[in-house]
Amino acid sequence: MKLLYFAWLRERIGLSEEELSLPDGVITVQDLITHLTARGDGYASAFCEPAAVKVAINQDFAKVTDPVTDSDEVAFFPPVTGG
Amino acid sequence: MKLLYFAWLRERIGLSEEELSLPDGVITVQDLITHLTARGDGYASAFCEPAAVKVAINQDFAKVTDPVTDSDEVAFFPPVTGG
Amino acid sequence: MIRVQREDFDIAAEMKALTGARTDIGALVTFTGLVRDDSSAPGLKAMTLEHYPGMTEKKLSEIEDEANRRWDLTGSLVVHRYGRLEPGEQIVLVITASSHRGDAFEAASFLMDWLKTEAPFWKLEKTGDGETWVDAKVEDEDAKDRWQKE
Amino acid sequence: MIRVQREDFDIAAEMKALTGARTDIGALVTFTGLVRDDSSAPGLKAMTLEHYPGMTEKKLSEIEDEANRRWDLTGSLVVHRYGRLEPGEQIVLVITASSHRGDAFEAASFLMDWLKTEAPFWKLEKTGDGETWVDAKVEDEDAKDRWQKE
Repeated sequence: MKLLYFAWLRERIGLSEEELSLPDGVITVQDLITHLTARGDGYASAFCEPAAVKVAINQDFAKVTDPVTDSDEVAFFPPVTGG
Repeated sequence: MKLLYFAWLRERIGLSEEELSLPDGVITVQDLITHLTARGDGYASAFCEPAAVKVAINQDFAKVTDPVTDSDEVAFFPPVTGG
Repeated sequence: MIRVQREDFDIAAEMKALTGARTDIGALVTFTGLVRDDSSAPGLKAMTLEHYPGMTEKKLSEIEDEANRRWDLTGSLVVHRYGRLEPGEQIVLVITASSHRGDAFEAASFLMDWLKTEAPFWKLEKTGDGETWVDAKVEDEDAKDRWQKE
Repeated sequence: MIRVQREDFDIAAEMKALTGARTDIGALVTFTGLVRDDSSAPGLKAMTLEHYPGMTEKKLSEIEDEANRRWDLTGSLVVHRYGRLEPGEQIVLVITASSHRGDAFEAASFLMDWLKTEAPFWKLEKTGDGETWVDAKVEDEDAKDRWQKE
């Protein structure tokens, strides 16, 4: 799967995107967040406040309970502030 | 007083403006309309449909029951259609 | 600021004049009214806008003052043309500037609704069939009334 | 039509492109969002807009389609910039064209409200004190919600 990070999530993780093979036991977005959080301080800091993190799967807004697959593009970012 | 006519009232009366000395017995706009209507067919045709005629006294919208004086500028016109 | 003129207007130049070098404006809304060749007047050749010089400027100023009382604007402009206009030509321009978009949108909409029912302009349409004075629309009175209820 | 670009936009040229030689447009509304040096960020030096290429275009197109479903428009345009912008610079442009002013005003207002909460852009403000990511506003969610109730 392709992972994308924007704004301060990108800054805290130190990456704008990365490839990841769907880890064992990861079914939902929440599982993915738990997996990423365990990878290091940058990830932990990015995901420490769940309400402040939005997710999109294949460029559509999604919920943390939505399932993810190995072919998905999953993006994490703060609430949008354009316009 | 100064009388002004706009749009189809102007066309029916055949004048865009005229001076008039306040006639005896004319107190209100309605009195003035009655006086003008008696002056000829053009005026009668202009004022034949009271609901279609708006009036302004000294460039402010007025009612037919409002009083008029000899120093007033009184304008008659149809409902506005600008913008 | 309000202006009543025969000449066309340049929206970009008017926007620039209103904003200048200011950096406290977050939202600019413009409304432009155009001469429309609609189905109720097929083959519209031209439209002539008559107005009441003096009262027009007075009413437009009052309407603009009211908009500035009701909303927090950093600037506003109303330009209305008169005389002969052809289909596609610009008739009226309203610009509102504000820190916030809500104020700019509402004030512009209010200015147009009030102008439609309060500013002494009359439209004479010329088609292949002759000339007709445009009738006032009940919807325009209704559109104005919604600002009274608030 | 929607566009996401780094370059500035020319409102007059965009309006002209949208109307062309048409004579069935009675109302044109534009909204321009500008970089504002407001009191909550004194001494704003610049703002950097980050976005999610691909999803941005997708969401803007969906929002524009929705506006065209809800209102009777003869044309619409959304242009959103990204990259580094200074106070007073243009960020976003919405244009709506319609036979009637009500549709043009409502559609433009709707487009802005939805864009504010749905389009994946993030603002980084640079002041004398350093850089800060702008927080999303509750008012923007509320502004979007009012279109759901109808």
